[in-house]
Amino acid sequence: MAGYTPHTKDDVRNMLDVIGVKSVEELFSDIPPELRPKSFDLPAGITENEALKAFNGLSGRNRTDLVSFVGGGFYDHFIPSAVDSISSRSEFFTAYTPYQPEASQGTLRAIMEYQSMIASITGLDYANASLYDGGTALYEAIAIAVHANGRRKVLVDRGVNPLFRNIIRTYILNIDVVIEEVDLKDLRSDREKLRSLLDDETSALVVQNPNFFGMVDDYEEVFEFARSKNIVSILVFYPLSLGLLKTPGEMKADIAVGEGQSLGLPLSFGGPYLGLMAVAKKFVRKMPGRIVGETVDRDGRRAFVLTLQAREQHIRREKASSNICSNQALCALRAVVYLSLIGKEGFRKTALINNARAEYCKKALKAIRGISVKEGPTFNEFAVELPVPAAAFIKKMIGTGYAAGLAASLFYENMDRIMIVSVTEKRSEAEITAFADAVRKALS
Amino acid sequence: MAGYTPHTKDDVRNMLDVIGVKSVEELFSDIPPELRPKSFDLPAGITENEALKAFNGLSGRNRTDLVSFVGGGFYDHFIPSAVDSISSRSEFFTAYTPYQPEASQGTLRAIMEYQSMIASITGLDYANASLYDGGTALYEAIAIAVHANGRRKVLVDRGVNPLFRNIIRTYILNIDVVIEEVDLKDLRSDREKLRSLLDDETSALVVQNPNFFGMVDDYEEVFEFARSKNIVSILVFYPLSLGLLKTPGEMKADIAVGEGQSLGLPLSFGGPYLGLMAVAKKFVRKMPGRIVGETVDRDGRRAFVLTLQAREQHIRREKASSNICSNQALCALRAVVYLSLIGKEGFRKTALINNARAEYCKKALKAIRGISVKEGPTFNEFAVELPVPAAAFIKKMIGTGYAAGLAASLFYENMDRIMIVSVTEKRSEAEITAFADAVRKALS
Amino acid sequence: MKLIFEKSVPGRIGVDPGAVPAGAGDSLDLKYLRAIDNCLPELSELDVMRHYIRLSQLNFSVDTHFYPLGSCTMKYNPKVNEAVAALPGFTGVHPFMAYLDPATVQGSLELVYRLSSFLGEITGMKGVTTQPYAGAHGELTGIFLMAAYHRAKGNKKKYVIVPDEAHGTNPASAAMGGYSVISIPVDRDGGMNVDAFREKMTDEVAGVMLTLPNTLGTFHRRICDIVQIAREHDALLYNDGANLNAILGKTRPGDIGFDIVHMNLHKTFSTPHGGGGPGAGVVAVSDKLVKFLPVPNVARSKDGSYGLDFGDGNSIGSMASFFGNFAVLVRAYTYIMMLGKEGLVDVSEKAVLNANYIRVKLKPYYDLPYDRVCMHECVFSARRQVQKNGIHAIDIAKALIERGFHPPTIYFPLVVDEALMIEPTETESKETIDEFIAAMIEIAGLAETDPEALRKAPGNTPVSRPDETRAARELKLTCNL
Amino acid sequence: MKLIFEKSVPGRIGVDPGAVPAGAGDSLDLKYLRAIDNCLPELSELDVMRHYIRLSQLNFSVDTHFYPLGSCTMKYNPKVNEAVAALPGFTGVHPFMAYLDPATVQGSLELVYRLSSFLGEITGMKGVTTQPYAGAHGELTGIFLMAAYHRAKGNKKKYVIVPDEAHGTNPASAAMGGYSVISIPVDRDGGMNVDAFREKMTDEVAGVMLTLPNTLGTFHRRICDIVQIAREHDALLYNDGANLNAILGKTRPGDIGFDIVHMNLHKTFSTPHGGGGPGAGVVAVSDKLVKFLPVPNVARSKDGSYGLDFGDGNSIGSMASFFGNFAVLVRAYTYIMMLGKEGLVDVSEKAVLNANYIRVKLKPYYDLPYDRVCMHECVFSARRQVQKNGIHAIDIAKALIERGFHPPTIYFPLVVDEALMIEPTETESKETIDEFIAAMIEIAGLAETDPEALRKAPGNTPVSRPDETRAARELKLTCNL
Ligand SMILES: Cc1ncc(COP(=O)(O)O)c(C=O)c1O
Ligand SMILES: Cc1ncc(COP(=O)(O)O)c(C=O)c1O
Repeated sequence: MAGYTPHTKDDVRNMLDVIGVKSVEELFSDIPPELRPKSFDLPAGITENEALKAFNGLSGRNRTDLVSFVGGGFYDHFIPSAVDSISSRSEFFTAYTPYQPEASQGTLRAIMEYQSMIASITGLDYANASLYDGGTALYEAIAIAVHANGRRKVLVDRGVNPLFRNIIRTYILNIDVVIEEVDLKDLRSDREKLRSLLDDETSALVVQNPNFFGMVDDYEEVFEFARSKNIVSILVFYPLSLGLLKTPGEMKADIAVGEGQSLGLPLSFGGPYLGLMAVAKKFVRKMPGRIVGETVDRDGRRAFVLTLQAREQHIRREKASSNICSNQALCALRAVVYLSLIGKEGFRKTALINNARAEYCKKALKAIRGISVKEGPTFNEFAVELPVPAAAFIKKMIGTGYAAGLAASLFYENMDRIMIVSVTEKRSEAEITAFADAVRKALS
Repeated sequence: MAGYTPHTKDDVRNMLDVIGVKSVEELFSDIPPELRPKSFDLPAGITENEALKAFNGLSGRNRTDLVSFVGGGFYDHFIPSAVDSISSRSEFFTAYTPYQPEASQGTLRAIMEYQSMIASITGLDYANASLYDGGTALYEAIAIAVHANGRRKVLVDRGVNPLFRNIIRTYILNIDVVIEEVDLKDLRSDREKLRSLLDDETSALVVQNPNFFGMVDDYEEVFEFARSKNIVSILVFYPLSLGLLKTPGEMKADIAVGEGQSLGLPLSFGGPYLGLMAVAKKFVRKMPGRIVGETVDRDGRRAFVLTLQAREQHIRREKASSNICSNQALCALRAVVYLSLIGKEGFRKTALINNARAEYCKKALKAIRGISVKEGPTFNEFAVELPVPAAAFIKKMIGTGYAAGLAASLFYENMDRIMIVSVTEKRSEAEITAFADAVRKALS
Repeated sequence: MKLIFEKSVPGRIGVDPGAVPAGAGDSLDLKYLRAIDNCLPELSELDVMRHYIRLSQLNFSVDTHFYPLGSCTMKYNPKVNEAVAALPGFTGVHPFMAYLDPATVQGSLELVYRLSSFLGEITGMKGVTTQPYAGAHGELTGIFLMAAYHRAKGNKKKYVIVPDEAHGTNPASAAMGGYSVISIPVDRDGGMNVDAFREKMTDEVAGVMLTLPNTLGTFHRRICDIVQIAREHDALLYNDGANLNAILGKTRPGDIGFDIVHMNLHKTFSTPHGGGGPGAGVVAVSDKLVKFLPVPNVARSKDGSYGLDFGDGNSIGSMASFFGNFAVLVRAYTYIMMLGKEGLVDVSEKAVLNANYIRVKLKPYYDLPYDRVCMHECVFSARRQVQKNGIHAIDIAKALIERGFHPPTIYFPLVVDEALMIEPTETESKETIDEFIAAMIEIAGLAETDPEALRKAPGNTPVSRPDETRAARELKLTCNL
Repeated sequence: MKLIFEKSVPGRIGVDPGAVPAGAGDSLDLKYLRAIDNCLPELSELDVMRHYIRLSQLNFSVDTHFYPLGSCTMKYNPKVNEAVAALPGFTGVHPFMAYLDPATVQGSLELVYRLSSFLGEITGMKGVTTQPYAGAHGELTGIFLMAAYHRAKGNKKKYVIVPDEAHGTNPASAAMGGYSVISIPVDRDGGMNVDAFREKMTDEVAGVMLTLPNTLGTFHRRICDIVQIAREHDALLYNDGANLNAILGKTRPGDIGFDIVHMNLHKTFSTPHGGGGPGAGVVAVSDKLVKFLPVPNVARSKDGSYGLDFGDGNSIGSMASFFGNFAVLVRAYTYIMMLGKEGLVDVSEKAVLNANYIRVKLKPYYDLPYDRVCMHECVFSARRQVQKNGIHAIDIAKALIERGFHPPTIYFPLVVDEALMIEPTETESKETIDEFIAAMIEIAGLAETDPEALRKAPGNTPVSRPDETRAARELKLTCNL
């Protein structure tokens, strides 16, 4: 058995003497016998040696050899090695939330830089220190809107990630908020319908760019129209795409939220990821979560602190703007390091390479008999229509070493033959060509 | 292309202006045209993304799935994860030799602790800060002896690792030192013969414990006899075995050298490893390599510095006791962290577990028809005689997922059917049982 | 020290993503493209490394400092956890593969499944969800489960009862879930006042949120009465299990009668807190709530393989995109596997031993508002120092920083004036604790003899007592770009 | 701060290796067992972590500080090197597998083979051995090769010529290889004096060891004459390639006429120095020496597979147990692959640019004994400060430490009085270099105005100016156990 308690027998005896009890068990005498565990059936401990062996085996039961074209809001992007080097520094990863600024300037400065970078890539005024993930961030954005204009209806485009829509649906079940989902037209936002539904009861409009099918759009006009009706515009964004695409700020979104996984976080079977939130100035005091601000210390030195804490649960309790406490700070650190490493130019280039690879793949798949690529501008992900049901086809392709894409039917009705293909900078042209060949073979 | 030069075009222009030259090329004008490279045919650079992919592929062409019983002086021991955490601290691994004590107390203190631990496990008085590996350390020990008593003959037991014997043979080729190797008897030291060869011309006696066939011995008497003839006794040791076995100090060896790989270093296809050296007091000023000593600073604070530098090449040049400059400091750091983590009791227990596993394996193999286990006390490695040539048998076993052992014929004549089997604490009893089954099958 | 933007030099490149293929971006109409360039910094890889390593050096952390931050259980995070979590088989897998072909991710699915079983057994519960990303998120999940239960039964419920020593996330979660919060004061023993509780309890109460042991470090001796009273009104019992570290193998929320419990894996199960997160707030529930758990969950089929279970339609829905903070789950699972049954019990015993040792040693020097055996933490008050010397909890905290100790949690729980909430955890040695005690005693002495020295603390840190009011007023939240 | 032994508590356990099987050790007679117990320390894993992390914080390093240590090429060590070197396929493989079944280690063998080819091309040589563990070890290998060559030809050779600016390892290696050393002074340009050289050259000279560019940072303009003269006496030309970083793609030792060159991969090829090592001192040789190279070497067979080559019997033998410091080779190979041809040329250009920039900027403030264009490093002298203000190179070094810079190499090369040998490397930005220059100028100013301040430096480090004489006299080399 491994143990991390350093107590020798002497230590225990000595400490019990000081406390004035005879046994450790005495310290638990507040727990009456009838409340003692009915069972506590756990295996015996193992050594680190045994553990490493066991986990090597267990992790080996996941397949990491597949060449992947699966995205759906979570992408297989390249992560510079330096990101791991920094985020694995003990001083970062074994610290707590920076409540004591004198003992936490490292974390506080990194978050300040993170907030600045998120603001810069989104083109919005402010960002917070992170939320749990893209989906929960979307709910928090809706909560801001509802709180701001007091209305109860939220219009959500069905191009928004269905997983995020699942989450917000769960969240509003017990509160007086209604979500109305708006169908897509040719896999893109149905502008007419959106406009027609934006009424005086609508609190917020939620769209995603690129949407779940990879379709790129410009929502500036729609957002302007929404603003004219005092509706809050919420844009769900894909951070890496903003090296190329029009920003939430440029579209004049009020709030932008997104899944930050693409900024230096491994896919890691679903987490930890990173909820991004940036807002226009007027919403800054309504933002949930930690926020770091600059100030000076008593000697006039520049200093950073957690600020606007009066919004938070530990001060406001049931009146807090959100219940969030722990967030995804280390993921935010990874993001800020990632963004610093690739930098201004690298951010732009990465987006361009993604786009180029996806277009290359589009072309290769287009050339295959029976496949049609869905029309529309895309960034690094696109939908194809297969001659066969997508779910079964994807399973078949796994046998050839490829995770070919996502079956739209997992989340959409009447889309049995639609497969969503994501192509990141990690896929080389050679891999894409080989993939297309494999697809061709699998279909013939 | 990846690059780590931070120079922008502006930087270059600006710096050239300051220097007062027109181009960078001008700075190379000392190199005449006729000395310019005839060729410089290297591939174009690649990105980190491409590199990681390529090296994943390349490293994948090594088999890591074999259950291994190969030792021969280099062992598959368990390494606590904390060893990596510490040795990968930038402040340790990107520092240079601690020439400036004010900027290097971390490294200096760690080496001081390392020297103490090596002295403690060997039972000798002093240790240096590391040498390259076990084999070169052995040569350095011989050089101390030759220097000390001015004699030229070195007696080397053939139980000493043949790789180490190769190295010392290479080293003495151009100097006036003769190595005489002494044959084994039943795979153990031939005491009679050793004694008979220890004459007044002999500078040093070199034996190894456990020897290359895993045989354990006690050389105290032989060393005493050597001392009576002013012969320097050198013991090659296996550090991990000293949790259990009689130490060089207890045997009254003058110098102990060994391969430190077993102390927290991965096998890593041959290096970096760690040359250990510990000596009796009288040889301390003759020890090669870096040595850290304690002193006080000008405010009376305890401080650590490189000491006895007057022995070293940067001061003594051609008269130095050795040419060594860079050593294996980071490996020594890993060793000291390893030893700190397993600690006094863990060191003993690890040795005991090794021994128990090897005995378990011995028994299992003994039970196989056609295999005979060579008689004699052993620690965690032992020799078996197979009914078939060992080299071919080992290759055959690889097909079944096992690296079954080392073929003695690689280094010894007339030992075609001898296989040396090493069993560390990493091998579970279940694995050993399965291994024995596989051996039985392979032989039947 | 400069911010990273202040080190940026136009044209400098860190990690180059490589050549951009000709024609990249051409397929997109200009109107879809960003017009204003991003303002990310431009630095070499070396300068980025140096920058963030230097930042790291400005932090206190468990690996470098004693960190007795009450309620946060800042125990040692074993390095083997990190080694396991970094295995490419765990980090490299897309979660959608569990939907597309579970056969390709059996390792991850098995881990989630087995961890869930362990946590169910540890808490004495029947069903588990790993979705919640943190403690507060677990609370919200619990509140949603509560609501689903009452909805299914047609109960009309409006309130959630929360004692006033509770963590702020408790009332905040209840409110976020649509309930009004009723606060109950603590009694003299530091537990929720049972009489006040009984008085407020009606059929409109959906549930009671209790921290056990609570934030005063005490195990409520009348917990059975509370359970009984709540049951009479079909109010569910929610256990904030952030303090589970005190009672592993000593009692189980399920056996006590709780219906819902959330665990902070980043506390009890040794996953690093990362300077603010990510955590994991796994929720376990009693029989009657299992069908409401979030989906998808991981199920084991008869042939021993693992797959997804989307429930029978009663589920509240999804709290997370996938299975929660998976890499955090990996660490917690590693920890439980290594410690095993006995190791976990040992954790609680030593955590409680350490806390009581501090309690007894410091009692002569600081006020102890609830003077009785404590569990994993002890809560002192600086009110003696305030009254006599004008020294506040914050001054004590800053003086500790000056001495190389992370301070305890201060000013929480709110029910204790000038609170100093000390949670040493079980991984600290007596020697470290003795050093901390000596520092606390020295500080108590200085409060008498040289209070000014404490008010000036810390004098050896990169900044000292930043002006928080100014930060909130000026609201400078981004660097100058 | 305590040493680890001073934190030890009997009975405490860090990483427990597990249960000892009954009967363990029983098979061994008592006389084979140790009687006196080891004195290893006893600490928890947390306390070991804290101890060594705190130690690490006492170090300067490239990742935290500018480190212009002359001759040591303390460039940035890219983190991708570490990621690649840590791949289990590389770390987990037993080197004897190359003997037992090369098919199981094709990845490692290919890497050694390809790296050797690259380094052969970079140096313009025909054969390569990766066995040497460090620069000095490479030198010794070279000396042994030299001896083998002369032995095979029946040459009777006794001497090796080494200019007096050479690194101490050069004469030490020659001596260790059985040769007597003839020293040659440098000329006014900082190169070996050709006339003196010609004078000492006889048929008994086995070889000449030249550093190129040399330790004064200069490229010998009469190198061709030297080669010519040596050739006339069948003396081999050895190139100490520790300074290869200055000339990548600008010239090649092989093209110049060298027969042997060693490279310090831990300098030119960005492998971290680890606080003293491990390095790698790969040796490359011209045609006529290939057959003498150490064995085994890695060979590629016609079918493209890799295996071991034990030579034709002419080999000098073995310098290492296996293939040298393999994990260091992995890093160097990664670096070369990533930079490629152009990237390597860029390395040298920027290294030389940075050094000349410092040279020109500091020239007004410090004596520059060899006042000409330099290569990768520039060597100043503090003699002006010594004469005028009694301030020595060591005082300047300590003042730099106080200001957060690792000092240059001091008192080497020996031919420069009070040497300050500054090698910025190519990975440092102009901003960092400007800060260093500003500090050097400030120090030169203080030497005039307040020399005492420099003599007191450093004032902000854990220790200041330890008593080295006392260390050597008292010889306390182990902790009190
Ligand atoms: C008692 C208690 N409950 C709940 C929480 C909230 O947990 P988290 O920060 O993981 O959301 C905390 C953490 O500070 C806590 O101490
Ligand atoms: C010029 C020169 N030659 C040789 C060496 C010796 O190299 P190593 O330390 O790797 O043995 C050095 C290293 O300091 C050096 O600078």
